[in-house]
Amino acid sequence: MEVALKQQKRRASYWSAAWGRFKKNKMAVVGLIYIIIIIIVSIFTPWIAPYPYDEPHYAHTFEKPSAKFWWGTDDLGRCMFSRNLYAMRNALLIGFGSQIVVLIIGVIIGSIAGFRGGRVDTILMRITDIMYAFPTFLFNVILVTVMGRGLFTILVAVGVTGWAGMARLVRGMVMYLKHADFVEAARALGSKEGYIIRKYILPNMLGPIIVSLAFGIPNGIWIESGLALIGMGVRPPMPSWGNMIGAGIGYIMAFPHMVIFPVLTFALTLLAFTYVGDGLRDALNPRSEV
Amino acid sequence: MLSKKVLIVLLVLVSIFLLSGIVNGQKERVVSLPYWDTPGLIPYYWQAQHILAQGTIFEGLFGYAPDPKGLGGVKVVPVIAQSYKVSKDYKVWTFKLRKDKKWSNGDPVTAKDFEWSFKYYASPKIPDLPAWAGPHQFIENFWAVKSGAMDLDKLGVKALDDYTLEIRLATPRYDMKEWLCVAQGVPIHRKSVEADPQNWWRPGKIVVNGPYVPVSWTPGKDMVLVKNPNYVGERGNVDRIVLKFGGLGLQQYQAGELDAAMIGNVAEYRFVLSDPKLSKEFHEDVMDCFWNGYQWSRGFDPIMDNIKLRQALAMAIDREKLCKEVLGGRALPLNKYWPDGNPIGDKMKGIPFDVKKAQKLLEEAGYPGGKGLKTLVFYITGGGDPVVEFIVDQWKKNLGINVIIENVESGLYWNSYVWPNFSPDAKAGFTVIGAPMNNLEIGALMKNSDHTVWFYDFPTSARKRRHELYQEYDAWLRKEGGLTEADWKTLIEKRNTLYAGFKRIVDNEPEKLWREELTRPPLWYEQFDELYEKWKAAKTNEEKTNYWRLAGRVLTDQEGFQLWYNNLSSQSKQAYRWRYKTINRPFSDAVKIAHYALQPMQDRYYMVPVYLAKAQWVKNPKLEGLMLYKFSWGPGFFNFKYLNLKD
Amino acid sequence: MAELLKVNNLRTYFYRNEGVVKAVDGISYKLDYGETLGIVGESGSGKTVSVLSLLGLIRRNGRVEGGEAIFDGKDLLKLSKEELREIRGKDISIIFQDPMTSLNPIMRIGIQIMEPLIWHRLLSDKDARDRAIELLRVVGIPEYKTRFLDYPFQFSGGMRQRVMIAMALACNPKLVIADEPTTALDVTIRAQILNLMHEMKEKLNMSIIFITHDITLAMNFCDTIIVMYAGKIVEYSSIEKFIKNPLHPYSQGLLNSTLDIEKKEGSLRPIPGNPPNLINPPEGCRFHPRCSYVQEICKEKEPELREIEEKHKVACHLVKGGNLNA
Amino acid sequence: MGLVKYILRRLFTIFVSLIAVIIITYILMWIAPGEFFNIAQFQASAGKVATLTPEQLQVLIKGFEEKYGLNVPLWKQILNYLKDAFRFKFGPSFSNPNEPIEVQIARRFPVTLTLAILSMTLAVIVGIPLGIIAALKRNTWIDYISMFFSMIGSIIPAYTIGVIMVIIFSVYLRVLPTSGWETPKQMIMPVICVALGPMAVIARFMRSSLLDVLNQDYIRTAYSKGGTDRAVIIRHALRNSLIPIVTIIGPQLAFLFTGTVWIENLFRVPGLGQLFVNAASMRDYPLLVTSTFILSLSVMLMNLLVDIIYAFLDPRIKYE
Amino acid sequence: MPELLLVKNLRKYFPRGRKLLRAVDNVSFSIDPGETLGLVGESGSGKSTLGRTVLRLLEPNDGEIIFDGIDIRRLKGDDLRQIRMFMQIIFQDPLASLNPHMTIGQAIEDPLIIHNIGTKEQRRRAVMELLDIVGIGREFIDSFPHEFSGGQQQRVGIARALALNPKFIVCDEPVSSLDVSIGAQIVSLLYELKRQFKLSYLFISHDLAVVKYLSDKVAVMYLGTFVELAPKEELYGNPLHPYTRALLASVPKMPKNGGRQRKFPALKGEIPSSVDLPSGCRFQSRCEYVMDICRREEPIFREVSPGHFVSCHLV
Repeated sequence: MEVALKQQKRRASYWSAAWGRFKKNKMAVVGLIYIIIIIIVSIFTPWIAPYPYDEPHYAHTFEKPSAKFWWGTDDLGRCMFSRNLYAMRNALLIGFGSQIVVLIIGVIIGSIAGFRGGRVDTILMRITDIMYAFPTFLFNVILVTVMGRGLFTILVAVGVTGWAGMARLVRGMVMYLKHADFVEAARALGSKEGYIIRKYILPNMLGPIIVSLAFGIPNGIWIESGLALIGMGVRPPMPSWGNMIGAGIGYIMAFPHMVIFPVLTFALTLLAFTYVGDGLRDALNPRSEV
Repeated sequence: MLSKKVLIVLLVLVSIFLLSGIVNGQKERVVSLPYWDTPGLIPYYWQAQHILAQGTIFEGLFGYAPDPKGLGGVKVVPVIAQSYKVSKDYKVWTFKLRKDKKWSNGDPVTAKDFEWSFKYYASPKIPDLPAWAGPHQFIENFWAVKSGAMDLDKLGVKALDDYTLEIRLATPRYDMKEWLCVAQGVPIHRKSVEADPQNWWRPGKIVVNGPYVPVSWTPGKDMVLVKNPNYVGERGNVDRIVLKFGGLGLQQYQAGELDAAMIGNVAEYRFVLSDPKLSKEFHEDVMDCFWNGYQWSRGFDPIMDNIKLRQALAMAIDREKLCKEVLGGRALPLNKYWPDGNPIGDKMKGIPFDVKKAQKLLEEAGYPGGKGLKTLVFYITGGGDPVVEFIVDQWKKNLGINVIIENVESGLYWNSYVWPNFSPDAKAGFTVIGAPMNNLEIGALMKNSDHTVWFYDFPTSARKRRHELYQEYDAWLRKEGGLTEADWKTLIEKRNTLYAGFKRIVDNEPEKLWREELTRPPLWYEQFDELYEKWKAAKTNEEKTNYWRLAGRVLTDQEGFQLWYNNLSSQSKQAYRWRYKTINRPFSDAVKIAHYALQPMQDRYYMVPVYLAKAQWVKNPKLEGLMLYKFSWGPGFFNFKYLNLKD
Repeated sequence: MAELLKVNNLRTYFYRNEGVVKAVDGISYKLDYGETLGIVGESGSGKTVSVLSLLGLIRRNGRVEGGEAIFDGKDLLKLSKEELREIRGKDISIIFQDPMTSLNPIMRIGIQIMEPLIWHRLLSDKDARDRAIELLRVVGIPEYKTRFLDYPFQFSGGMRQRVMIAMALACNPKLVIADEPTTALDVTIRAQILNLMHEMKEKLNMSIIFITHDITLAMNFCDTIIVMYAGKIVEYSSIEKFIKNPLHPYSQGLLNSTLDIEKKEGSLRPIPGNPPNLINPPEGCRFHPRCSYVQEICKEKEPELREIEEKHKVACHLVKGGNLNA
Repeated sequence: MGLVKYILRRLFTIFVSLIAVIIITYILMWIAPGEFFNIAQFQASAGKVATLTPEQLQVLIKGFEEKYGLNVPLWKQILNYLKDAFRFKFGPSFSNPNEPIEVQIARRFPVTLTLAILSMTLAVIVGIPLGIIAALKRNTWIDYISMFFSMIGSIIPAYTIGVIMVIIFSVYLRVLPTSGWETPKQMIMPVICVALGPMAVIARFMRSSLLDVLNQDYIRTAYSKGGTDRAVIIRHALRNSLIPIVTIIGPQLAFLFTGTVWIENLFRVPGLGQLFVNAASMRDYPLLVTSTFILSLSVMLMNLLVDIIYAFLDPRIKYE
Repeated sequence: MPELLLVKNLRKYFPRGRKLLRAVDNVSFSIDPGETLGLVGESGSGKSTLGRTVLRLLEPNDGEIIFDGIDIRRLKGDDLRQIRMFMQIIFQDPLASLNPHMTIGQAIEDPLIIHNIGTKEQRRRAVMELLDIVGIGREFIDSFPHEFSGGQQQRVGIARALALNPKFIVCDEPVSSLDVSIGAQIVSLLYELKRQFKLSYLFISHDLAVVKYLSDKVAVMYLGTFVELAPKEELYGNPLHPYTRALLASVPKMPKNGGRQRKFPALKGEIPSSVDLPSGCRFQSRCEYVMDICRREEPIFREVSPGHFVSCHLV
């Protein structure tokens, strides 16, 4: 129903309006709080974790949760709680890091295709199509093989295999924004292309890009766990959820705590990101207000 | 309507099936066992995994029978062979065959089957035969035949009559009986192979001479074996064996789907012990043919030349603690290549666990307290490895040395880091190594420890050069040239230098066996000269280039040999001489002197033993005759012909 | 003429996060058989909601808060969901504003026309098909037999609106609600559609509620006119009286704002200001902040819809004796 | 005809893309550390060549190189591979010299296809109603709970769920066999495990798609014509909201070809996933390139199929 | 007085597959300073494309555009940007024409920033003045467009267009998405501005009444070309082209004392696609007076009386 919009003196920017919509989604807010907490925890992990992630206690192997080891210990008697914290930190690094790579490649390719159009666009989009058809998992494996293992290379690999969606998104946005009325207006005012991009196109692309990134992060974490399961994850003794779950599942009959805690934290984190992604999508999509 | 009909038909079928069982009055005896997937059923492609081929679906002249006191828990017994004779120089073996053995289609098993099969394996038609794993490599002219240079007829295998087989060898072998137990020692059925060379091995089609016939094989899932009705000889009462690949072994056992299951980790071990029923069905045995430990990298970092460093590291590992706490009692500490209580192990000196001494050695090595040492890399595969993490932790704690663990995918790991002679990409560091006996041959008594002598124990610079020579040797195959005398000039000069070096080696080598080996005709320089002559007579350019290439290869090979010989440390040379002496002896004698070869190898600290694994399993109490496979590639069961299911 | 529909004090509110939107706030009117009633107003005045409320078609955060709507002897607002459904499409049908989005894009138009006939069990499948084809002919679709199987995207806007009309007429309804049926169309097409609707009305003798923002159109097309402002009726009159004497300041303002090709240059006198926010509507007369005749009473007291003369009601304090006394 | 022309054009694009995919894979394999084309590779497959002299080794290597076509320069290898690949002749793999790869794939393909189709069917049968219920009961606890559980099911690694299911249903309850792939009973657990991921995706997608459609004007039109909830939702809302579902089923099916590997190992299902992942981890390089080839091909064909189906379902699509 | 804008034989085509969409096909006209040309036509007739092409927001395929004596088709880069200070555009959808991330103050200030005019302080003052001119309270300077009603958004769009003191503004259906009372306010405002600032408009609309109110001359466009162009009074009083007549006839008029109109003389059929143009006269498929010659030959756009151009064989 159209209702005359009230004339408010309050300054309500696009972003604060979006935040207002986001706040209404309870699950998303809970997810966001969880993510903020784990990000803070991850930053301070070395100080928070009760033990170093690689410190074994051979007298305490496979211990059930206790006051000394809150989430029990693993096969080398290492503190599961500490290892989970480090795994979380690595997961976040890979999640965010891979999306930075996605952002860089996707935005560059997408905007070149969108702005240039014509043959450049056709070629770049053909490359993007090929990326789409490339079996992501195998491609990841090959890339990790080529570049070697380690946190950084894995996040690069995850990013390198995942930018196609971003490129398409950015291209579509650029194509649309290029001929949007307000950009035409800016052009009619005689602004330079650079100015238009900076002041008109970029701010308007931000919303959908943020949503895409929000869904990309859990995806990156998920891919890393898959790689870790076949032993292509980060270097041990550095823990990652993938290899903790992979190792723990073998011990499930006798020592279920070795799999329950990593699975729980893993699932909660992915859930949180997904809910936040949902919330952002609804908040940044003006159509959602029905 | 339709479904009702189908249902009725099904019901009828099922009841007929059930009734027939009752009417027959006997239940089929089925045993389900865990197994690992195989690359196929063709016996000659099987490397050390001769488990199925030998004794279960195929049989050779000799085979294994259970012997709790024997090495590997087995003894070698004649299977198709009835008796044998061997020439004095151990080069000509003549076997008399049993006359009652039959193929599964009823054809008799004859010496001709052996002759034809061995020639078939040796032919260039099978280019990727893992020849190192079988007895054929010792047969006269095998390599010439394999390369296509010589006719199949020249291979030293001959059926003198239907039940007599003569095998002539290129070099003396005292352990030919043992070698004939492996997968490549079995014959295959000529008629069916020739009828369908591509698919003869498929279940349902394959003709075998062992106690069981494969009736189905689904890679990734299972293989089903049924009794061979035409089999003559001793075997158990099991009618059908289902080998299941993968899955959760223990859970399958608990669900009653397997009659035995290997225990894979400490958690399962503790779980089984805590379970009143499972703990009664629990068994274990020590895998004494297999030591586990680590080896130094196969790269070219000179830091690895420092023996004191190697020694310090080897002495700084608390093996007791590892076995007790990390491996949870699923292994025994091991500080030498053979354990105590074994005729070889008893005579060997172990590597002590002595942190003080290790620290002192490290200081002497130039890295007091681990300072100044670059970061070493421990390559592993497949996620985490608690043993490696323990060792790395020990080095950190006891010596202050920082080692990072690098995880690589299994193919790269085994192919480029663990087994190849050299891997230029490998950084200074380690891989784990499980050094097995592949079978009961004499060389295997060394348990791969001889790699230390062959590849490592000469300076990095020489090692690098050796690697280059390998590549050069390879490159000669594709070199262009050799059409003019000028091309030969450098070769001839090189030949003469190498000849002088060779002369020196032969004159000074004290070990007679080794000298004999080196001077067995045709000698390398004779080959070279002959190639040169042939070149002169050659008509086409193609021929000329070919002779020139071959001559180049001969020289490169010799250069490589001399490089190696001249750079070996005296201890390694000593070990090598003892190795010669050992393998030039029958098995029983070899065991007595193997330690002379092994001790110096072990003292190079390149391949360091850490523990001896135990095999642990649960099994159906009614099942008997299960044989543990103790040779290469870890614990499993094999040789199913003795399986018995009690009622 | 007999009464077909009588709406009494209808109120429909929307519940939004910012507050309650009183989209329709106590409106009453009646409609006779064969009458064409025009409801005129600007966006947000509640003209569409006032009729969709009758059929229970308002969006999910809206609710009818009170009133009655007697249609053919039954109170629509008190009917059960099923009873109301029986009326929808059969007795009362709607032509929506945007023929682009109001037709199911992946369903053949013929089927869409058949649906009300089948849903109300009026005809068998086959008869319904014949009837649908006939309807397509009646609304002037060329090659109607083959186009029966076409999809909406294969039609132009005008043709789609014809399909919507055919659909609305399928069950010979007593009342057709046309919700801005020509707004999305070009002038020449608009004329075609208006002619068609007029023709259909003559032929089928149905009643029409014609919702529009175009007061000129309503004045030409309708028998009776309702002018709505901010959820309320400000003027309710037979068309003759309205043409002669539009009384409410808003009606006058609207007429003054409306450009006509016969209007002289400089004669445009737009209403100042903007329509109010319906969450917090102005006290008193809702139009008073924009009214050029505003007096104290207008700010305090809400005017009632009073009958000034026969068939002419106005809600304004300032109308006295058939004149606007400013 | 537009469609035929369109398909031909798409097939040509697929052809070109496949060539690109193969070249990229080959080059990446070539850059990768670890030597594939020389002695090391051979020694690797042979395990321990130590007892052989270099001359003897050479005999084996030469045969090996010839068998796998490694005795020519890289560009020629690629060319040869391409020539054979488009005739579906891939030669033997390193790990299984007995059988050409196409035979191995042909044997395993039906299994994976069955697993994929069964799982996808389950995912669709459960996911779509779940999404519909969630959409119709939006913002109620039914919505939250069904979405939460479907998401949890897709987030926890399927392998973990599989192991837990085996312990519960096979070891303790003894109602299902632990593994195997002959009887319907054996298929239950693997199919459920594989279906969980796509099910969640479908349910979520279905929910938002249906919500979107329910807000469309033509739904209001349908109600105004006197449609019952049932008629309107089934005839108008569902049909329209189901069409986009097709677009996600295609890629999901393609994903299942590799994504099932853990489940295949766990439940002893002899499918393609094992083969492909082994190829990657064992660096079985002919098999690896072929896996990439086959997977890319199936993704592209699947996408083409989806587009064609889409066109059948949605009359608005026209090919230009 | 020389023309402010002279357009000669302007063409703008868009590729559609292998065919061309002739959105603007051979259009010529002129606008004097302070004069307003109204442009009417149905959707799909090419009105908006013409408006944007005149400003070179779209690159024309052919023809000349002379603005103030300068051939703007020849201009490049900075020169083009400079001349855009003098020609502006107002859009149909006011919300879409404003950047959602800019406050209205920023939006109105933006042209001044782009052309680097004044200090921050001066610009602020200019914005305030512009707000006064278009009738928006100064207190709303920091509000965002989405907080406004359509009419106010359009006022912002107008203020932005006025910021650089242009001589010429293309008004692309500026009131068609607005409510009646608001639209009237905007029309009034445009009328006032025109008088106050001696502006020239190219006023595009499908609403004949609005066009009549604001324009000095009016052009009727059909399928990419002008079918008739005449001074306002002439065109409305004496329409010559059958299409113009039909358009005028189909508009409902305000009923005067009882004179209700319940039937509208409607043109038959619908506007054809600009991709597949009819042969001969473009209007022949819908014309009730169609003759043979109309199907064969395209009529010439010619001057039949001073200032009155029409393209019809019948005239």
